[in-house]
Amino acid sequence: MPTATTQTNHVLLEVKNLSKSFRGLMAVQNYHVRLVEGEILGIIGPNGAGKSTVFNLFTGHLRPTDGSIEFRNIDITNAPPEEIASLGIGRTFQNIRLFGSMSCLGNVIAALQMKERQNLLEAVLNLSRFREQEKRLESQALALLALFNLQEQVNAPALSLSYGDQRRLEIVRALALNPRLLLLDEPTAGMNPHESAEVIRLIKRIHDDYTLTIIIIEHNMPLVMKVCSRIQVLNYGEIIAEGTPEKVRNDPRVIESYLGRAG
Amino acid sequence: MKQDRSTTIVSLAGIGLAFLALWLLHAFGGYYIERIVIGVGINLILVISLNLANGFTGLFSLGHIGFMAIGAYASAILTLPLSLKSTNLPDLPSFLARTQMAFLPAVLIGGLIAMLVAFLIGLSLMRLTGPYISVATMGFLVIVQVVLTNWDSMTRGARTFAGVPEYTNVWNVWIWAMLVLYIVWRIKFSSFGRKMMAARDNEIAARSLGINVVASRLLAFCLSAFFTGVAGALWAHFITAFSPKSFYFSQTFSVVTMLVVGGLGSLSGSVVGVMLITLLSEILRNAERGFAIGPLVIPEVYGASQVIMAILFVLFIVFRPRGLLGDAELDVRKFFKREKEVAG
Amino acid sequence: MKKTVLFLSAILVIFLISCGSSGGKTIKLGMLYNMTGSQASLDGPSANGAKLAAKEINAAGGVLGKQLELVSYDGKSDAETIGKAAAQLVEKDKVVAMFGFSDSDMVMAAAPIAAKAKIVFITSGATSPKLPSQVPDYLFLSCFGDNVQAAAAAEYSWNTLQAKSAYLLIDKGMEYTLLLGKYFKERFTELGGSVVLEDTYQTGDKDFSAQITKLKALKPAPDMLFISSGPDDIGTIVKQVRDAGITGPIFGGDGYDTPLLMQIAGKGANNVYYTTHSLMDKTAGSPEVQKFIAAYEAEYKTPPENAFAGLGYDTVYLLVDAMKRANSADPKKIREALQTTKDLPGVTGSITFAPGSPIPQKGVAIIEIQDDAMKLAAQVVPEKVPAP
Amino acid sequence: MLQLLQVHTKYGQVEALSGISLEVRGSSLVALLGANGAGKTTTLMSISGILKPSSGKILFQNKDLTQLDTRKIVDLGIIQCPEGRRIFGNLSVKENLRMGAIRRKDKRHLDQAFARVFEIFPLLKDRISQAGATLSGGEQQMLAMGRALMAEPQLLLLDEPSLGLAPIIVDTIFEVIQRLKREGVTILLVEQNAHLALEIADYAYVLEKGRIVLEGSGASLRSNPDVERSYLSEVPEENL
Amino acid sequence: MSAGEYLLQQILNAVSIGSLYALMAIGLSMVFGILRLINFAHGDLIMVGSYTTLLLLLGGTPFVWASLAGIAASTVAGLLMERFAYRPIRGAPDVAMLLTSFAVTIFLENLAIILFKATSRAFPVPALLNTVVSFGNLQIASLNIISILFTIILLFLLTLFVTNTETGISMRAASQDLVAARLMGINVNRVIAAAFAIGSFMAGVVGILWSAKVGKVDPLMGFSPVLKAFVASVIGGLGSIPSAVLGGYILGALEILLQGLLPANIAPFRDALVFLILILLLLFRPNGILGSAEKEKI
Repeated sequence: MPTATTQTNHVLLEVKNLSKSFRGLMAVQNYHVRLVEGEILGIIGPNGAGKSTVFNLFTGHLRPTDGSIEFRNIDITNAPPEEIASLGIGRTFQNIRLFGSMSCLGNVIAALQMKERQNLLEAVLNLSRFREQEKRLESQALALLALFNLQEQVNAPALSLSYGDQRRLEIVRALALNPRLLLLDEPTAGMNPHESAEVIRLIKRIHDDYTLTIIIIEHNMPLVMKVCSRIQVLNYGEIIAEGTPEKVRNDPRVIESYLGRAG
Repeated sequence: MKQDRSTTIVSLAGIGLAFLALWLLHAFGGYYIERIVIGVGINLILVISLNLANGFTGLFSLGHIGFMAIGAYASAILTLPLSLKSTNLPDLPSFLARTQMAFLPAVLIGGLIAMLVAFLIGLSLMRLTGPYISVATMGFLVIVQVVLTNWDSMTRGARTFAGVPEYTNVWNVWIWAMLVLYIVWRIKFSSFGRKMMAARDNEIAARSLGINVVASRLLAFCLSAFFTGVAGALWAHFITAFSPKSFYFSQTFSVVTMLVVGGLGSLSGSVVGVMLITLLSEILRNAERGFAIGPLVIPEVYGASQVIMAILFVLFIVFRPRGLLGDAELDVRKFFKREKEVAG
Repeated sequence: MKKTVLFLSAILVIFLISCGSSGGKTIKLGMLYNMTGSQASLDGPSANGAKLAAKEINAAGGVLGKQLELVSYDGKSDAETIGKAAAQLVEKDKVVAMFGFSDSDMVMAAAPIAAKAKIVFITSGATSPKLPSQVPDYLFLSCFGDNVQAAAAAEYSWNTLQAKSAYLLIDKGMEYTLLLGKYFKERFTELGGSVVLEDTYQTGDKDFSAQITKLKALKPAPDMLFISSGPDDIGTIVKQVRDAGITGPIFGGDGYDTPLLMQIAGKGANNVYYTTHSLMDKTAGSPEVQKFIAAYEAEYKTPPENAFAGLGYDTVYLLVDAMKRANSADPKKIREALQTTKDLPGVTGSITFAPGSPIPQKGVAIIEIQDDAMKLAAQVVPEKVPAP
Repeated sequence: MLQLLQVHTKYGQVEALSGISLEVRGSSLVALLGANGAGKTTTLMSISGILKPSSGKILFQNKDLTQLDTRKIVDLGIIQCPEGRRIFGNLSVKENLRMGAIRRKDKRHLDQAFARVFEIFPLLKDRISQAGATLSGGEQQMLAMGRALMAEPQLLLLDEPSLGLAPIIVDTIFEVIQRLKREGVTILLVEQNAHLALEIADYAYVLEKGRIVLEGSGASLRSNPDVERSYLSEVPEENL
Repeated sequence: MSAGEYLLQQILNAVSIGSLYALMAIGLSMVFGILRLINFAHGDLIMVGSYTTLLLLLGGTPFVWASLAGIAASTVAGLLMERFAYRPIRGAPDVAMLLTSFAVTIFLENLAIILFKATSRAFPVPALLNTVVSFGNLQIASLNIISILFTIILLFLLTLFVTNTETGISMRAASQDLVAARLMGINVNRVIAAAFAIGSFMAGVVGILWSAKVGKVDPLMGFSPVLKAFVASVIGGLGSIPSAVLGGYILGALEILLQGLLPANIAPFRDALVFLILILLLLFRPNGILGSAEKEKI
């Protein structure tokens, strides 16, 4: 696509004044972000700071109390999750959400197939177009799984995978949606340093290969610093600092409320 | 999941064998066996279509027998001989009073009406989950029951709807059964089935992939209602006389039991479940009339078959809470392979 | 996998063994009743009555020198099961005639199968006059049609009770109650009476307070209540009606013919009238009835639970009479003899089949409950019977 | 006091613990560290008898707990304050606390137990008749700990007490933990906040994928470069 | 009878039938709260209690003693049901549990048919329960007054029990979080058994009142009450006692008002309307009127 190169500086996501309260309690307050295509944004902050809530607002799983979200110049503030997904936002969840009884392959195909409409009659009659489609989906899924080193577990039910594999499978599934924006909620949680590094390397790679825009919620500070071009720090639902990793690292407010103990 | 030629051949061979068995039964089995075989075929359609709705989407409907009733009444009204219509259903709307349809279109229309009703109620019901969907669909069953009982001009109310032509036979039932089995099997291994099962396993994740959960449940529910309606129509032309109370809770329990014994989500499980329960209940039904083993005489105890079935069912759930097959499928190829190994 | 196959084949073997047929030197009659399920409370007493009759007949030497054998299956109130059972009776047990059921659904699930094998089916309790036309030649009733008893009730109400207005409560869940109510209304209004309110309930309802409150609000109060109900509900309804302070006459059909009515409603049963086959009373009934009640009590430790007991009893005698007159247990001859039954005495009245009619001509007994006792108020042959 | 010997536990179809052996000495504070899914909670649930180990032994004062029912384990003096607090939201604070003391036979001393809990967490006394669900996160954590203390346990199993709490409340909670330790309660602490945990722990184990990969005194682990890299550089994790 | 009196009479009717539904719904709801089991066989406990009472009455036992024994029999039956049918399958999928309760129903009903025959039997009611009290133009059967009184007393006692006794509080704790309850050392088996016992006790009481109202017993008598109780507890919101009570009275009112106010040609559709209202309610309040939105955490 010739436009792809010119689009690199286009605004992909524009969030203004986003707020969400649960029974009067402000979980997110005045959150804003303007994301340019190709960026990797990191969101950090202590527990209960509202990071996952921000993701849930982006993907329509929660309705904001106030504010607006625009994705590719389309207002998605109150859109349902399925519509937002079809516009090109893929995500993973903090507490892993796989299709437990389905195989790894099934999990990935379930996402891949969203781009290819199937016709019920063709499926029932098992026409060659349908068979080819299924074959194509399967080979694409296998390739993606192999990329994340899951080729051994292709036919195992998702529920039977180890914790780290489940996390990786969830990333593969989100990626299979072929999204423009990928939201990763603690992608390395529960992995040992070695595995975490591998996943981060893969994230960078898919970012480059697929020209993806990514937002990562992470606790692994060194890794966030390494991979993100920009970082937002959330505390009590509000952005307390924002900027390049260096800037954030040296922000006194961040040190006080968040990094203090680690530093 | 892989589709290759050998599967097709095995499936074809299986279907061929099934029909050969049917022919043998038909030729030598007599009327009693024939009735059992027809009954199994109809139950197979009911259980498989219930599986499509309940096993694939995880929404446990207790109201499917309502669709069966709709299919049965619709096709019965359409095929009733005109002479009987004028005496038994004098208040029919004139276009119906003048129609006497052939079997196949009537069955299809019966299924379609059931599907239409499913669509209308499904639009709202498919948003419910857990025990609430069971309650709501059970409510639907009660509503169907009440409407059939009181819509005198169409259904004769609570009175027996008799004189339905006896069109159903072993052949058309089993062609339908194989067809339904095949279609649902194809759905299970297509994008439609994956959407249903994804939404069943994790609704939130499914929505985050862009799966329209309500739509995919609705598809399952409507298709399932269609097949259930077809089964109802076949049943109507098998039994030939019925009333609204023929389609109520005891029917519901028996179909649901077959489904759960086989395993929710497993089509081969449904087949096994239907056969097993049918055989077992036939044996027990005959045994409860009393029998003698040598000097030991067991007197007739009516109700004993239900009592024993109930105990067996509880025991079964204790040992296999997910049914015989869970949601896995019997793999015919694997079976043959192992046999070969043993033989070799 | 292999275990499953083994298990299934083991079951199949047991199944095939259990299907083995038994032969014998008896005359076999197929008896089909619902011993379990929703219909069981109606059918159970009929089965008991029939078994009692068979026992008496066998004690007296049987029929045509052979013992009578009632081959019975439980219909389980399920049409599919009934169909299978009927097929078994035809194929495996090779019965010469069949009888049973108190409900037309159930009859229709079995009778066509009997007819196909050219065997008669007599229903002991389904009173729909339309029923026999569904299975021409092979389906007989051993009781009168609902149109007959409803007409008798209407005429008696109009002529003897001098009722000009009636309140109608109909169970919408049963063919019997629907037809009875319909025919009563037809005949009663034809005579000049008016139905001031028609209300309904569903079989199995237990609380009638809403209907009763509505009834009490009627001004002026109707001269009589016609409550078309089955034996399981009528006691409860009468009790609740009387509890609400309504004392007027209550009229109904042979569904009332059960001791439950007086047991449940107690004093409330006074001023209740109903049409039935004969006065089922241990002391006031006819000698046949008294004998029957005594025998039934001796056998089952309980008086006949409802009118169906007597009907089941008479049905067996009806078949035996036909066999005796035909001097054969051949199904075809039984059918022919059955059609010419004339003045056969029974506990539910004497049975005569008019040529071409499979519904017996029986007089209608009108029973009145006063002073905590039943008595025969009249024996009526209705002047005009609504068309079925 | 408590010994785990080669404990294997399955969680569903997955083996969550693949041979855990650890030891908790009397009156000490032992920390169990590790990432999400490493098997920390499974370890505690196995000790409490909610999950039954498929093999291995769990000994408490030389008594085998493996086949015991949870309530018998509570009777022996082991109580757990579970992850995510899991207080009874519809029950009042007082009722919640009563539930903690449900296995105590000597109901006469119940008042003393209440007094002790209110002394440790004075906030709870003000909320005594309020429903648990209406408390804030920090108060709920206090209630959960107070509830466990009502049993006057010999061994307290604490699962992620700092989870999702504001730093200032975390400080309070950890002060209480240290106080309990001083008062002689043996504590097995599961914590993601390795800094905090190692600061107060006498001994610690590091779990990874259902196995113990490291162990040592709090101080020695703190200076261990592996631990430093993979756990101390990490900040506490959120878990809704 | 004036319009006002007519309405008042209907309200009385609604309250008295609603009381019975409420008592039934409590039992269903308590068990559901802890086990997430919809116990269809709950209705058959009514049958067990009523038959026990009847048999004792026929044997000459005074009514009070016979009823107490009947209630005890229901309670024991409930406990046996829990021990032998539901405890072994604890943790099975919801559907399997629901079906097991169907199986228990089939078992009990057919056992009753085998033992007591399928035909109805009259239930002799003492005169005290069988009189009519008049207030002006209003008539109310003494039985209805007693039903309402019993319901109030039982609800009061139950409230005391669940708020003041250790078992009662444990029961509420267990219905909130079964694992946390176990961790505290709560004897979950005992708590579940207690929930069954209380529910079955209530069913036993309903059994006596119901049989007295209907005047007879039969093996299938439990089906219609359990269906009503089921609807009642869902209307209120499954799982809590106050919502079960509320649901019971709403259902009672709904039934009576529909039957009383609808024109005769629509009145037969009463049950359909009740269920239609139930379905509509579920759409707008998916967890019943009092049910809290049990929203899944994301």
